[in-house]
Amino acid sequence: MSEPPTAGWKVDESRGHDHAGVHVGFGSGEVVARFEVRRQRALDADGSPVGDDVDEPREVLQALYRGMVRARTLDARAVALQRTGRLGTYASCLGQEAVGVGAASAMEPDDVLVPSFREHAAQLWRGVTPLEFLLYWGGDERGSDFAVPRGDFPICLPIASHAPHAVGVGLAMRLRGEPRVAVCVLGDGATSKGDFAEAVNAAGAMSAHVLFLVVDNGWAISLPRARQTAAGTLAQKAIAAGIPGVQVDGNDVIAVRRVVLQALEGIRQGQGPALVEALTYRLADHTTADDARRYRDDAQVRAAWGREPVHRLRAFLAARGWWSDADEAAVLSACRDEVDGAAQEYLDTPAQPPEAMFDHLVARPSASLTAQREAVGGEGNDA
Amino acid sequence: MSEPPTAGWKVDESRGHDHAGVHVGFGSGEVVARFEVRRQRALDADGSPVGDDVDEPREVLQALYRGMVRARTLDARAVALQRTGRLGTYASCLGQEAVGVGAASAMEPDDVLVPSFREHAAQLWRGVTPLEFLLYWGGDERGSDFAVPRGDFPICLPIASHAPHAVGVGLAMRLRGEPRVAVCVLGDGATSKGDFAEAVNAAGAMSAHVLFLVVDNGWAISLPRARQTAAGTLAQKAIAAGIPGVQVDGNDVIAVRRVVLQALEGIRQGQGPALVEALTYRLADHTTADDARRYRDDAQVRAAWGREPVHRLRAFLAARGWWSDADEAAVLSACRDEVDGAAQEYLDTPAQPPEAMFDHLVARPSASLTAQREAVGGEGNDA
Amino acid sequence: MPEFTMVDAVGAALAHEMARDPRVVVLGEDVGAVGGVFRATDGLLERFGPDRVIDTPLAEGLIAGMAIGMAAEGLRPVAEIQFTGFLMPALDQLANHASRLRNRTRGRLTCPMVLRSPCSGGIGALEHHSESPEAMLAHVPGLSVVVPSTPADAYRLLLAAIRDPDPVVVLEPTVLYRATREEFDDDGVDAPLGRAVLRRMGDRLTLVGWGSVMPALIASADELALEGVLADVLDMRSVAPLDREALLESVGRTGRCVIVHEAPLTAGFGAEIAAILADRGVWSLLAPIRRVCGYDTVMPLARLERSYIPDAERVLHASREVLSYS
Amino acid sequence: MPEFTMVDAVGAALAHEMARDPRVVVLGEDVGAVGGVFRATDGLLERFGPDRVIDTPLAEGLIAGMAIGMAAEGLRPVAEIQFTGFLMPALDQLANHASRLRNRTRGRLTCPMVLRSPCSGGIGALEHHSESPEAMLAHVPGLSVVVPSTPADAYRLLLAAIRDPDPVVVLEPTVLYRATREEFDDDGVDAPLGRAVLRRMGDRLTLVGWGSVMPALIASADELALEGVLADVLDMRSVAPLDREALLESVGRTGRCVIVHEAPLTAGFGAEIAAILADRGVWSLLAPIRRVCGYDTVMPLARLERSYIPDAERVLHASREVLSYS
Ligand SMILES: Cc1ncc(C[n+]2csc(CCOP(=O)(O)OP(=O)(O)O)c2C)c(N)n1
Ligand SMILES: Cc1ncc(C[n+]2csc(CCOP(=O)(O)OP(=O)(O)O)c2C)c(N)n1
Ligand SMILES: [Mg+2]
Ligand SMILES: [Mg+2]
Repeated sequence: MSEPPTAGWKVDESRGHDHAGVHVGFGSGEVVARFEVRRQRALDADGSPVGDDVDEPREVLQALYRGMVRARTLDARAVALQRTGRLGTYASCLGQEAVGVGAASAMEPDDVLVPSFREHAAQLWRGVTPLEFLLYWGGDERGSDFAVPRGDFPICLPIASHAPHAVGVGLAMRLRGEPRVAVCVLGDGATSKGDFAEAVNAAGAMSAHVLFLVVDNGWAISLPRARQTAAGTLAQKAIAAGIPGVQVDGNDVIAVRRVVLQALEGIRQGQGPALVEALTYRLADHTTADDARRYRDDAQVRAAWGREPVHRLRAFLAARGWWSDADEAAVLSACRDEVDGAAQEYLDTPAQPPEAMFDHLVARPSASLTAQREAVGGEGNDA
Repeated sequence: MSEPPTAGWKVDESRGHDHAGVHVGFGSGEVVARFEVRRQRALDADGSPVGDDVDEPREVLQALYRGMVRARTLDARAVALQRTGRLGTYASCLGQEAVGVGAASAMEPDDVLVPSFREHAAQLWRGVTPLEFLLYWGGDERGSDFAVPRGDFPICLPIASHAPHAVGVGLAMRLRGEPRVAVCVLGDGATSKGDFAEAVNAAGAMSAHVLFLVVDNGWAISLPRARQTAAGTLAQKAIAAGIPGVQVDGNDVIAVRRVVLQALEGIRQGQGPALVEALTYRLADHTTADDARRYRDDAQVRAAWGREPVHRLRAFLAARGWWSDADEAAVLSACRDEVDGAAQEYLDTPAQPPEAMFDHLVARPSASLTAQREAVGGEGNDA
Repeated sequence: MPEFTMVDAVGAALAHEMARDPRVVVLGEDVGAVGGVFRATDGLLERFGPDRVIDTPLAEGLIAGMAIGMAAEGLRPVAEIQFTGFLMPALDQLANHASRLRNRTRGRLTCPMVLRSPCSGGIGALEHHSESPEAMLAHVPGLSVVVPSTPADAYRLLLAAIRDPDPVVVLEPTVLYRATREEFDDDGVDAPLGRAVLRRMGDRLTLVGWGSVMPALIASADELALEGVLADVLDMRSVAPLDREALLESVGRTGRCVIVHEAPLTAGFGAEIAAILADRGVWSLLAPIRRVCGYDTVMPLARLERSYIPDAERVLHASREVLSYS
Repeated sequence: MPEFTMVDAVGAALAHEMARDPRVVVLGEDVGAVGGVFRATDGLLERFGPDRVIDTPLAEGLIAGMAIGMAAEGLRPVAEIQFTGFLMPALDQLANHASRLRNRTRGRLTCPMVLRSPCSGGIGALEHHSESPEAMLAHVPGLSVVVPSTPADAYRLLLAAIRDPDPVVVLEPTVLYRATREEFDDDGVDAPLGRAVLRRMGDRLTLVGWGSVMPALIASADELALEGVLADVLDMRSVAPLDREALLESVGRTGRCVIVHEAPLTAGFGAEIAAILADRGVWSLLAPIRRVCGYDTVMPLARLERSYIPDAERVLHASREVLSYS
C-alpha cells in the first residue's frame, strides 16, 4: 500500500524516526495526542519467518493451510458454475483466503461472525457447508439457514450496513457479561461509508465486544484504495473512534491469526473494541459480472500473485519439513471430492416452492399476506 | 476536555515525550504511520497572551469583540422572545460566540458558510440580519432568504446532514479552480454521525475545498462529550480521513481566527481540506425546550463561565489600553438598539399568506400542485 | 384508576415491560438522564440502570442497526428516534435488514425490535420535527407500523409491539402526547396489532384516519351529528398490518368515505385505503372517495403550520361534498 | 437513424448534455474507468475527463448530498446510485434537503440535480439489486420521479431531468437495459416530464404501469386483442409529477382499470392511481380496480424471482376478471 499522502499535512521528519514521519496537522501549539500505527507480519512473501519465531503447532498450521485450500477450491468451483450458467453472480475470494481463515481460526464457536459478502473462507471455517454456500450464491434463501454457526449473521450485501449489527451483538455480549465477541468483516470500500464510522465510534463509546476486521484488498470494484481515502492506512480509522487499530499482512495467515487472537483476548477481557486492517489483494475480478482489465494493469495483478497466501504458507511448511507433495495431493483431492459432492447436491436441490417466499417474512402473517401466499401457490390470483 | 482514554490502547510512555503518551494500538510490528494532534491558543482564560505575540491590529480585535457582543445581545433577546411566547424553540449560542466570530472573520465574502443550527455568531458576521434571524427562529421561511451572504447555506437541523453539501460546494470550487472555500460547522455530537465521516473522508479523497469546523461545546443535548466517542480529541477524527486536524481553544477568538485563516489559506492553495476542533462550552440549555439541570452540574457550568470568550477578549483589550468603559457602553447600547429595532420589525412582520407554502417548492408546479395552492388560498377545498 | 397522558402511557408501558421481561432494553439519544426530549423514558434510567437504558451516540442509522444486532442476539430492544424527521437514516436498516432478517435466514435469526418515534406536527416545532412517514414504512414488507391516538392505545399497542416477534415501528403524535388524560389500569394487557377501532358509529359516512388527525375526525363527526348525520369514525391504529375487514365493513354500511391524514396526499397511506375500497368495496360506494391530507409541499414552519394540517373544517368540507351524493 | 438499447440511450443523453452544457458533471461509484457497472457511463471519462466524470468513495448518502452542494453552487450534477437497493442511505438527502432547498430559502438556493439508479428485478441478481422504490420517492414533495420503459424515453426523459431546475430521480429498469433496440436521433430533444403515453389504444380496459412491467402490459394487451378485446396501455413514464389527465381520460373511456407494478402492493404507487380514480373517476368505473403487483414480501432471490414479478399471465388473469363485469 502507498505511504500516507502528505498534501495538507505538515510532516515532521526532524525527530529522526526510522519508519514514518509524524503527521502533525497544521498550526503550532502544544501536542495533546500522539498515535502510532504498526504493521504486524510473521512470514515474508516467500514464506520465510520475519521477526518473532513461529511457534504455532504443526497441526494448527496444517489446518490453516487446508482451510485456505478448501476455500480456494470451492471458490474456483463457484466461478466455474457461474460461467456455465448454473450459479448467479458470484464474488470470488481468490487471494484473500488468509484473512478469512486466519481470523476464523482465532474465533471461538460462540463468537459471532458478521460478514460482508466475500468472507467465504471465514464462513467455511466456522461451519457453513459448501452446499449452503452454493445454495446462497445460486439464489436460494436456504443457503443462509446455516446448520452450524447458528448465531452467525448471513452475508450482508449493502456495504457496511452490517457494522451497526455487530455493535448491537457486541453490546448485548457486554451487557450480559459474556466473554464473547462479534467479528465484523468489511472491505476497504466499506470504510468510506457512514455506517462503518458510526459503528466503530459507537463501539468505542459503548465498549461493545466487537472486532472490526477491515480487508484491504486494494480495490472497491474499480476504485483503487488510494482514491477511496486520503488516509495512508485504514488502521488509522480506529484513531477517529479512540480505539486501537493495527495493520497486518493479510496474506500471512499466521500473522492474521495472531493479531486477531490478541485482539479478541483484549476484547473478551473488557478492554473495548479494536480494529485490524488486513492488507491483501483481490486477485479475481470484483464479481463474475466484472472485467477488471478495464481498470487495472495486469502487471499489478501479476505482482500480487507473488505475495499470495497459499503458496506462502506452503513454502514455510515445506521448509520446516511439515508438508510433502503427498500431503498436498491428499488435501487437493479431499477438497475436490467435498466440493464435487456439494456441487452435485446443489444442482440436485429443487428450488423452494413459490409460497416459500411468504413462509418466513413474519411469525404471524396477516390475513392479506396469507391470501397472497395462497394466490401465488394457486392459479396466480392477485390479493 | 479529558485526556484520551487508554482502555484497549497500549500507551507507550517510554520515549519521554513531554505532553502525551503515544497510542500505539496493540500488537508489535514496525511503525507505519505516526500522528500528532496539537492545540493552539493565543490568550489564557484571563486574557493574558500565551505563546506568540498578539499582533492583530487594534481595529480587528475591536471588531471581533463587537461581533461577539452583538451575537450575545441578539441571542439573549431571542431567548427572551421565546420565553414570552413570541418566538419558537430556540437554540442559544451563549458562550460559543468566539468560534463563530473567529471563523467568520477569517472567511472571504465569497466563501460559503454551511452551518448547523447554533452558528448565529458566524451567520451575523457574514451579513445575515437580525430580522432574518428572528424570522427564521420565529417560524418563517423568509428568514433563510438572506439578502447578503447569498451563497451561504441555510441552517441545517438534521445533524451532520449538511456536511456532504459542503463537500459538493467545495468540490465545485476545486473543479472550477476557484480559491474559495466551503466552511462546514458542526457540533461534537455531529462527529458521531455517518454523514460527517463520509464527508470528511470524501473531501480528503477528492481534495474538495472544505474546512470542517467542529464546535466541541461539551454536550450533545444530555450526552457529555466523553460519552459521544472514546476519542480523546475530535481533531483526531481528521486522521481517519487522512487530512490535517488541529485543536484550538474555541473561547479564544484570536486563536480561532488565526487557525481558521491558516487553514483556509492552505485550502485555497489546493492543499486539500482540513479540520479544526474548537473547544468551547454550551453555557445555555440545549434549547429553550431543554432543562440542562436535569443532566449536568451547576459547578461545571460555573467553571465554564470562568473561561468564556467575551470577558477574555475584553480583559486583553483593556490591558492593552484598547477598550474603555465608554467603548463598552457604546457597543452595548448600539447592539441593544439594533436588536430592539429588529425585534420590533420581526413582531410587526405579518406571516406569509398560506399559499406561500407552495410558492417555492419547484420552479414548475404541476397542475395538481397549482390546484392545491388554490384550495388552500380559497375556501379550504381539497385537491 | 390512574390517569395517563399519552406520553405517560408510553413510559408506563416501557416500565411495565422492562420489569416483566429482563430482555427489554431501551436505547436512543437522550433516553437516559434527561428521560427523552419529551420525557417518555423519564425515570427508567434510575429504575433499571445504564445497562438497560442506553444513551447512544448521535446516529440514527446506528441506533436502528444496533437494535437489529441486539434483537438477533436475544434482547428485546426498544429504540427511540428522537423525531420522525431524523428517521430517514434509519430507513436503510429497517427496510434492508430489520424487516428481512427472518426471511433471509429462513427463521434462523429474528428481529423482535421496536422503534418508537414522535411524529406529526401541530406543536409549532422547528423544521423536520413534524413528519408523518407512515406510508413509506408501510410499504416495507415485514414491518408493522402502529400510530396510536389515545393514551390507552399508546400503552397497549406499545406492549404488543415489544412482545411481537418481528420489528414494529410505533409513531407517536407529539400533538397528542399531553392533549388528553385517560384512565386505565397499568395491567400489562396489550392490544393486538392490526385491529382498527370505531370511535363513533354512524350510517351515512365513514371518516378514516389514524394518529394526529383523530381529534379532528371526532370533532367533525360530532359536528355532523348535530346536523343529524351520523358518521363512522374509524381509527386504523395500525397501518401495517391493516384492518381491511373493519374498513370494508364500515364503508360497506355507509357507502361514503373520507380519508384523513397529515402526511402529503400523493402516495400517502390514504391512497392504499382508497385503493382497497376501489377494489373490494367499489360496489358499495355511493360517492367519490375523498382524501383530506397534508398538501404535496413541505410542511411549513410554525407560522403557517396550521394551514397545512388537515383540520375539522377541511374534513367537514369534504364530508359535506361526499354527503351531497345520494 | 442510429439504434439504441436503453443503456446506450442513457449514455447518449449524458454525453449529449455534457457536450452542450459545461455545468453537467457525472458522479457516482465506478462511473469512470469502468463506465458504470452497467456501462451506462462508458466512454464519458475518456471524453470529458476526471473533472466531469467523478468516481466517488463508496457512500450513497454522500453522493446525494454532494450533488446537492454542487447543484446549489451552480453545477448540474447527475449522480448515479449503483443499484436502487442502495438508495436508502440517500433518501435522507433527497427527502430532507434536495427537495426542500428551494422552498427553505424561498428560491435563493436551488437544487437542479439528477439521481439515476438502475431499478427493479428480472435479471436474477443478488439481493438488494432488484428494488422498485418509486412510491417512497413520489411521496416526497418537490421530487420528480421518472421511470422510462423504452430507449427513446430513457434518452429524452433523462435530458429533461438534467434540464429541470429541480431535483429529479430517474429509475432505470435493468431488465430493459438491453431488452430492445430503438431507432431515434441523438438530437438532444427532451420529452416533458409528467406526461404519460398510450402504448396501445383500446376501449374496454385500461392497463396502467411504468418501467419494468411495460412489456408484460403490452403482451397482455396484444393477447387480449387476439380475443377481440382492445385495451388501452398507459405508460405513466413519470409517477411524479403524475399525468392525472391521461389517466382519467383513459379510464373515463374504458371504465375498467388494472394497475401493474413490481413494487410491493401495499402502499405502492398503484394505490395512488386507484385513489385518484376512486375520487375523480369513480362514476366511470364499470368494475373494481385491480392491482397486479409485487407481493407484500421480500423479493425472493434468483430462484423464485419470477414467481414474484407480475407477468402477463397475472395481468391477463386480472384483466379477465375486470372484463367479466359489464
Ligand atoms: C451500499 C452499497 N453500495 C454499493 C454497492 C455495490 N458494491 C458491491 S461491492 C462494492 C465495492 C466494495 O468494496 P470493498 O468494500 O473494498 O469490498 P471488496 O469488494 O473489495 O471485497 C460495491 C460498490 C453495495 N453492495 N452496497
Ligand atoms: C439527525 C438528527 N438527530 C437528532 C437530532 C436532535 N438533536 C438536535 S441537536 C442534538 C444534539 C447535537 O449535538 P452537537 O452536535 O454537539 O451540537 P450542539 O447542540 O452542542 O450545538 C440532537 C440530538 C437532530 N437535530 N438531527
Ligand atoms: Mg476492497
Ligand atoms: Mg455539542
